[in-house]
Amino acid sequence: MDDTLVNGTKTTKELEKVVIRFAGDSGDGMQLTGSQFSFTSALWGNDLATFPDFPAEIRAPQGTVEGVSGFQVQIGKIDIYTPGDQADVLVAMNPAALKSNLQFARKGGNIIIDMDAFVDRNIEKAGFKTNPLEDGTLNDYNVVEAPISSLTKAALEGLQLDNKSIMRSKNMFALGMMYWLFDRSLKETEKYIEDKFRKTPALAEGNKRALNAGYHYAETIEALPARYKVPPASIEKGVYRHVSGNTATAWGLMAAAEKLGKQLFLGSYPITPASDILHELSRHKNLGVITMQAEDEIAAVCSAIGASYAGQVGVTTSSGPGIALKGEAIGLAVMAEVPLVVVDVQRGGPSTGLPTKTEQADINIAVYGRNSESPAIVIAASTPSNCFEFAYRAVKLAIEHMTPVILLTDGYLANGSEPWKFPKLADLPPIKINEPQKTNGTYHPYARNPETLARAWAVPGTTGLEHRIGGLEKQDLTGNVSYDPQNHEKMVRTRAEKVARVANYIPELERIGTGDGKLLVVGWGGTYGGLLTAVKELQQANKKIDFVHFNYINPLPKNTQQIFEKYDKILVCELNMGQFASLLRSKFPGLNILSYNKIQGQPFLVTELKEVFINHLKD
Amino acid sequence: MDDTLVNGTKTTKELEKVVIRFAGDSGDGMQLTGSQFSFTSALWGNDLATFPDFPAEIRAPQGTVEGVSGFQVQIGKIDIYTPGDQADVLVAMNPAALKSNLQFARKGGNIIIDMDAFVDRNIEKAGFKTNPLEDGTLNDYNVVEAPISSLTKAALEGLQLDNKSIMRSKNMFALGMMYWLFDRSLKETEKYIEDKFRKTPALAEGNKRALNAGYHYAETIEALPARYKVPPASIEKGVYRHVSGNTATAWGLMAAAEKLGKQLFLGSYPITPASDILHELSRHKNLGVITMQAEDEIAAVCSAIGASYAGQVGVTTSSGPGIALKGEAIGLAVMAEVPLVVVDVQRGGPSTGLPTKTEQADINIAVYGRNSESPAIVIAASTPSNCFEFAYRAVKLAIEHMTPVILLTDGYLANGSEPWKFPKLADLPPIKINEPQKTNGTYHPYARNPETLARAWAVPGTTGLEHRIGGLEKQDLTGNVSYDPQNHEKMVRTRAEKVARVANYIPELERIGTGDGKLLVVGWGGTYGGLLTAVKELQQANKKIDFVHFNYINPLPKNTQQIFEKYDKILVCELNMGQFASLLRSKFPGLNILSYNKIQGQPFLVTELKEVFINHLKD
Amino acid sequence: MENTIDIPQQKLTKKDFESDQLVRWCPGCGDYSILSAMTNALPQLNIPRENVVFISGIGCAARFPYYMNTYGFHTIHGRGPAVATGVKLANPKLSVWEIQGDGDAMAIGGNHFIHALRRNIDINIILFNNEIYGLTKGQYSPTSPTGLVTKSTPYGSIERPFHAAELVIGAQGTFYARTIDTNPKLMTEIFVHAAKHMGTSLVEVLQNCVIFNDDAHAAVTARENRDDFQLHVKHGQPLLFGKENKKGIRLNGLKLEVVTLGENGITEKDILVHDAHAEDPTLHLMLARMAPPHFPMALGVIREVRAKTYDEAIAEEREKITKNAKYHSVDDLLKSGETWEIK
Amino acid sequence: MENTIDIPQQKLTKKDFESDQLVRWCPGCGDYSILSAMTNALPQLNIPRENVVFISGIGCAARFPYYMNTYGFHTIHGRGPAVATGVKLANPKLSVWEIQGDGDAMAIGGNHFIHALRRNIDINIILFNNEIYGLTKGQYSPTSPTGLVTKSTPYGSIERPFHAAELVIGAQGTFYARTIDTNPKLMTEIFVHAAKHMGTSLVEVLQNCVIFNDDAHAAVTARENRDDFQLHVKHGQPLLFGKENKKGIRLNGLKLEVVTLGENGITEKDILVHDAHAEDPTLHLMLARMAPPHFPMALGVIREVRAKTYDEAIAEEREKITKNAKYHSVDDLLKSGETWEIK
Ligand SMILES: Cc1ncc(C[n+]2csc(CCOP(=O)(O)OP(=O)(O)O)c2C)c(N)n1
Ligand SMILES: Cc1ncc(C[n+]2csc(CCOP(=O)(O)OP(=O)(O)O)c2C)c(N)n1
Ligand code: SF4
Ligand code: SF4
Ligand SMILES: [Mg+2]
Ligand SMILES: [Mg+2]
Repeated sequence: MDDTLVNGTKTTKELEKVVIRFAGDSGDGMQLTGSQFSFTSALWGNDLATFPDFPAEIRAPQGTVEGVSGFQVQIGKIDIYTPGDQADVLVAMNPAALKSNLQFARKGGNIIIDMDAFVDRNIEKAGFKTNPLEDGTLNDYNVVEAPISSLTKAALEGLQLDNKSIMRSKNMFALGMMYWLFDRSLKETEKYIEDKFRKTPALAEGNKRALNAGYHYAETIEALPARYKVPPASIEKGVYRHVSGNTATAWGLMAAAEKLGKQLFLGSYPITPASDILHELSRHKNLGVITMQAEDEIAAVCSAIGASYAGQVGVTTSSGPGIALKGEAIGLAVMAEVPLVVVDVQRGGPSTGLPTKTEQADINIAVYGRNSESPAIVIAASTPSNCFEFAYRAVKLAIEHMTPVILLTDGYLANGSEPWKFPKLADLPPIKINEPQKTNGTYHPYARNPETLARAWAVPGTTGLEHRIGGLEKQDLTGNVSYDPQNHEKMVRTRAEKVARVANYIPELERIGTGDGKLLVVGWGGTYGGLLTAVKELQQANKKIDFVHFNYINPLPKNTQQIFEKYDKILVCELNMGQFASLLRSKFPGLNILSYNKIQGQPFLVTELKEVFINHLKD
Repeated sequence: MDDTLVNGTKTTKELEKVVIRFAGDSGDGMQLTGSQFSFTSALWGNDLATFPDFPAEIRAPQGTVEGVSGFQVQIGKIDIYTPGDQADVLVAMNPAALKSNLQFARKGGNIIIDMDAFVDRNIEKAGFKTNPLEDGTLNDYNVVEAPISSLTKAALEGLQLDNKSIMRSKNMFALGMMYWLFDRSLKETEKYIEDKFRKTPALAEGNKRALNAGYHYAETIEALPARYKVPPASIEKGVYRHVSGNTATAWGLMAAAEKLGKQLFLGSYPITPASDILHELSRHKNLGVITMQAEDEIAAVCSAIGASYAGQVGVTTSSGPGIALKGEAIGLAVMAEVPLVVVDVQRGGPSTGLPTKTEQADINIAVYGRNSESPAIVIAASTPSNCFEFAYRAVKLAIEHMTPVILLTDGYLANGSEPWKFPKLADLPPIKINEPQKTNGTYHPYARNPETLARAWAVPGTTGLEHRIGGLEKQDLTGNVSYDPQNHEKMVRTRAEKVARVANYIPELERIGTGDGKLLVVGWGGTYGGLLTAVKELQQANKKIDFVHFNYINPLPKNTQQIFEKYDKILVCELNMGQFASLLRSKFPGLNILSYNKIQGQPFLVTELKEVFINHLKD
Repeated sequence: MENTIDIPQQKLTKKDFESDQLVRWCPGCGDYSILSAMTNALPQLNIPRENVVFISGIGCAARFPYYMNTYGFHTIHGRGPAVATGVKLANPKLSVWEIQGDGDAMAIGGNHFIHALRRNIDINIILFNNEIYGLTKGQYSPTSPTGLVTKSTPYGSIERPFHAAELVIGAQGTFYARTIDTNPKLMTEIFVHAAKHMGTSLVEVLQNCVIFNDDAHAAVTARENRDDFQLHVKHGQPLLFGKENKKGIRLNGLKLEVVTLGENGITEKDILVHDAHAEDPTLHLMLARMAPPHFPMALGVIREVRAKTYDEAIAEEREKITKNAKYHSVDDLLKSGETWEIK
Repeated sequence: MENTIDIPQQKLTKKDFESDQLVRWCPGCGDYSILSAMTNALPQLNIPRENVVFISGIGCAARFPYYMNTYGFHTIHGRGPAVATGVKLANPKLSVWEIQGDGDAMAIGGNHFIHALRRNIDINIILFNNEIYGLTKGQYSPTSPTGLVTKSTPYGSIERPFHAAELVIGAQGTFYARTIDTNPKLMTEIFVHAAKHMGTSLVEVLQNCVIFNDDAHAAVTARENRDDFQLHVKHGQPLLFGKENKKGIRLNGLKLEVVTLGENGITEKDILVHDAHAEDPTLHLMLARMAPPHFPMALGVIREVRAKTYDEAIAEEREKITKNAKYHSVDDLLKSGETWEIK
């Protein structure tokens, strides 16, 4: 909203989109504040996307930079694909929040601070040498110094609440201010407060009072430059809910199992940022879900293989270091040709790396990270909500093609959330099981579907299909152990071909753009929102730039070469050192495949991308 | 020797090279027979290369195909790079040995069998429907039916040996026959026998008698077509010994440690075909070697990392499935920047695959098999004896560049052996340790050598350099934990650059050929001998064909592009589905990089390669 | 309990459980008799063939599933217990057997081994303890005695071995039995017993590897040691052994001692009575620790305690949750919580 | 024994062992007092700082090395014992400390944990047992009690926990001590004791995670439970506890029981005397298994047995082999055996 939110007289201004960021101590309830603001905006009809920014430490000392928790949301009357580059409005509940979040505030934007928190001790704890409110640090911003703590205290007087509870309501005061600023109703949040504190009416009352006090305070004071209006977006009709990538992944897996009439078996070992999938699935054991928190990642994947072998939907979830441990077992599933879904919620690496930050650097391990010739299907979700679709598809591909599927998501998708027009189970594509058949009375466990080359799923408990499989090379058809050289070559090639043929069962690439541009921007996975926004904005500015985004990494969509060969420059943008670009180069020699990479544990900024693209369009 | 060993009158024929294969039951002592023949030939001055062909089962029932053990040797008056495609002379001690080894015999060649073993029961056990000596199976060969068992028995009469011991001497009878056939002295083997059976003179006598009996029998009978002479080769002067790839690897590691004045620490978990490195090193604990048979591959690599961290030479050895388990820990060494050598003796896969067979399919896992951006140096030995050199170099690179080095060998190199003019320690290149230095009194564990970018090796026990490292992203210089986005990008790029700069410290590619050919054959690792032989034979036939062989996989030699760009066709030959070709394509887009692959658990045959090359030269 | 086992249509025989694959262990290997005991035991269990699954890791022992005419999965080294756990949870009706060598179970697979025991999932683990790595041609294992010369310990092993029983019970195992490959009858009996135990049954078979560690168990198994060095324990029975059961085990403070009936006034009343069902494992550990030359080795079911199995707990939990659940399909779940409609 | 420890030039103090890094555990976390006990203990050991190494895996506990002004290596989850083993073997002069959380040690790291104990390598493992995964924000661990509600067990854990002591002793551990984060003096004492033990010392610290599993150990550690539910064991001392040491532990057959001095004619003579040095672990296991509400929990050194350490055995082996060796350099080795000269 560079051109819209300006300092000036107290009027109402209309905005296309706006980015708001809430920041405070871990205990300040910033995640809740952000979610409420988002939910209210969604009900109002905005499109939006959100992203939480958790501290790396569990609970760092209060008032320190390490303990700051943030939540960013972008709302718009236009389609919103990212939580936004920089905040137009930053709410900072204490000096530490200001210190660590100023980098995310747009110059010229608004910063609302809790003045009461800017006492010397806190300022020092946050690592400021001098008071930032006085030393010119904030010269480039419109700063609103609100005595949030003291006004909250005043508003809650007489409620018999202890000081801790009173201070915990500060966030509602700040939220109330934002509601006034963006002309939102308090109704939904009041309802939420009533629900949440049903058992402690004093707290319910206190929170509501704080909310209203904030609203009225904002209405009264002079400091707020203008009131903003972000009108409803034109959004497809339907019923919506918010969903984060991890929740969507969990639900997509459950949907696939239910569609199949099978149980979902999750074998997992906790790891950031994947653990929430385990947590979510653990809550739904009434829906045919079994979750086993295994002793380690190897047991996790092996138990999932066992469950698949025995006829249920076997899934394992992890992140980089855990994925590295699963390679040997995934290879077993490749050889034994049993379905298996491996979800890799990518995070910053290498090694333990930046566990709470996002990155896209696990293409290599997903595609190549097993001993010998061990092909796996690799797919990637690209928005928090389509994690549902790709989790569902991962199960579908694993079962229809009888082989492991690795689904890549990332910390950004996992924790980010957006409104989602959720589907009905009945509308999801069917999943077809390869049913075993006997030929002349004998069962051949390695007989194949002639089209997909998938073998059948003959599960223990089925009369008459008893057979033995394993990790040693298998004889064609019978599945017996075979050391025959020719058979080995045939089987290696068959397993490769089986995965290659998956290309016949996945959608082709969709090009966004006219096709006559000289620059093709290529992305994959979680960077979709940022790339799309940047490309669209340039397209609107009449730049010749096109865009394709990959959700299918191995095999690639069939029309890849055909689309690529039209362009002088193919610019692959990734949050890594160029892994997908390298893979594309190895598959399409002779094309001019360039890379734009960022390895900072952070998503791309739209502004950053636009600059890069404009430079590429120049020469 | 297609043109040389012919049936005919009993004269002496001179041969350039000849391939002999010994095959018998596991208990028949074929490995010993082969080694003795090889040793004697080496002393005589031949160049040679050998390869054992062990059964997959530990001890399959006697007389079955599964229990057959083989040993192949090629000897020549010219340079010999492989054990040969097909045997000119096959010695088959029983029907099972014939059954499983006939495929390795050249049509028109000689087959010497122990007639006594061809009784119905054995013929049936071997899986023959009818007697192969009678049913025409051997029509294309010159078959020598020798009553080896009974003649051995006769020769040993009166020696008070039990039947088992007598039958165990059969192999010496066969060896005696071969010594006559190739005009070799019995002296060395007699000496060997005396040494071996020093404590059981009757056995010594028995074995010598059998040896001589075989020699004289061959001299007498008519069946042997001719006597062959393979004159000494012109071999570089010096002292030689035989060495297998696994032994050479073990010794190379030891040599490096001794050169450094450090201990060699091996953390390993047994796995075929890598275990022999562990076995060999376990024997030399007097030379500063510590071997720890760990509880699993993860403990193996982690203990090696611990040893490296603490200032010794930390090494771990394994094969595919074990390498898959080590990825996470190798990533730790990448991040912590400690030296580490990982030896991967490649075998047939995927999964457990073909554990006793060779393959070259671990480039992918070596280069790409870790989560996130986790670069490692990858090198590959190319002959049994140069496993010594590359093991030594692996240690040198790991320590000089402070990062993990993965050394790829394979089952073929590991078990194959050849004469080796072994070096003196004094002549090996020095290994330079990065010594830690303090700057103004403080020690910066992540300060770097400006040329290599390697950090220093500050080992526990050193006063004043106490510091903490770990798998979380490190702050530049200090090595403290850092979540800073810019620092992360810098460190990821620095680790990549450090490995890339290794290219400045490795030899350039050597082209074999004139450079004006239109076809460049490219190989890497253990296929060197076969590729070189095939290319040389075609070059001698005036074909325009050149050859480069890679021992350095990551980074690639600096002159790769320069050599490659001269050719219309670059044909990468590998025992996998094209992993190195794919890597080269990703690095050198725009070149015409083709693949020739074989995935049969077997090395290339020279004849096979020549045919492929000729076809490529045609179009 | 949904863990009820179907009864086969017709009585199965030993033959029914033998697969068509050539058995490829070394001639004389102890594995043969274990295989035979298993094909003897299974028909006694009255479980249809299709409901029997053999899972294994890698090793000589781990080839076992190929030789059984049931479902079988030869997985990867050491991970059998984890795969078996997935199989059992996916289909609790199955009778799941997990075959491990000592290396497979206690070297690379140690973690899965102890965790299966801790969770008490209802599978049967048969541990072929030959105190050596067979398949990889003779390296020492975590159960090899100190001093053993092997390929990787040319000067003798310097490590202290695990004792399976102590590790099993230390990991909260509910069933531990010990048997020997030279006693087919005892093996068969114990396999049947193990199958009937609800929870993780751990059967240690002292198995002879003729090639790489011949006679490792001879102090117990050799014909001449049978009487004096084997004590066949039975729940509720006095701990007697020796020729004509003349010797017995007596408790002395916190120690066991070997006594002879009739000597020094000792009668059967002085002899300790085996209580396999005691929750407290003190006695079980004491018995399991007995070994030649000063004690006989205890064979038979040493510990057998009923505790809720992991699969039972999962079933119970599901039942309880389902009863109270507010939604019964993914469709319902998606609609639950905060939703809004754009019209 | 080359395992002699250098003595530092000057007496070191607590401060000398504190690094300059900001300690980042949650306010109130039990880890702080463990850290403080460690910086108290180390100066008492008279080891130069540069010879002290802290190794850890991943977890809240595993951040420990950053806070020690010694050498430190924060490795990967569960693998600390393996890395520490490599460190100790590479340089036996080092005093190696390995810090693990319960998940790190007994979930993912279970195998390395039991094998370090089995080998008896001379390192000191400090196990921070908070019965929860702290760093990953609150999932149950293998030591969490059945029923615990956590992020991954919203309906309560259905698993049976490991008991560290039983696993340690089942894995042939030679040293097991238990202490609590609320008793700095006892911790310091035990750390010093552990350091002096030759072999793998395992110290279990009952540690409180204020955020995800607050008061998990309150039945033992709470001020009001101190007297009745803590029994401080000491080798050679009677097992007395309670206010004024009026209560004690008596042996009854194979069971322990709590008795009160002076009641029913009970005197100190009836009370069991602790023998930490007994090879046979029966008593140690019985003591370690005691827990509220029926028993006090045993704190202190429960087992301490001298057995050859892995590092000692390696040194001895090397010495023996070197004495008999025919060659003393790689050059000699290459020349040994069958060689020939081409002239
Ligand atoms: C990951 C991995 N590491 C190592 C091996 C090699 N390996 C196969 S079986 C085995 C040990 C066999 O010993 P044990 O489990 O005791 O079984 P046994 O052969 O004695 O029956 C080893 C080390 C492997 N197959 N996979
Ligand atoms: C391979 C791998 N898997 C999982 C994780 C995630 N992880 C980090 S610490 C931890 C468990 C922490 O629990 P504990 O060891 O008890 O230590 P605490 O935090 O309680 O001190 C987990 C699951 C990881 N870092 N690496
Ligand atoms: S090597 Fe040993 S355990 Fe393996 S099959 Fe042979 S005798 Fe049996
Ligand atoms: S989460 Fe628990 S264990 Fe971790 S630092 Fe916080 S209080 Fe301590
Ligand atoms: Mg074994
Ligand atoms: Mg914990």
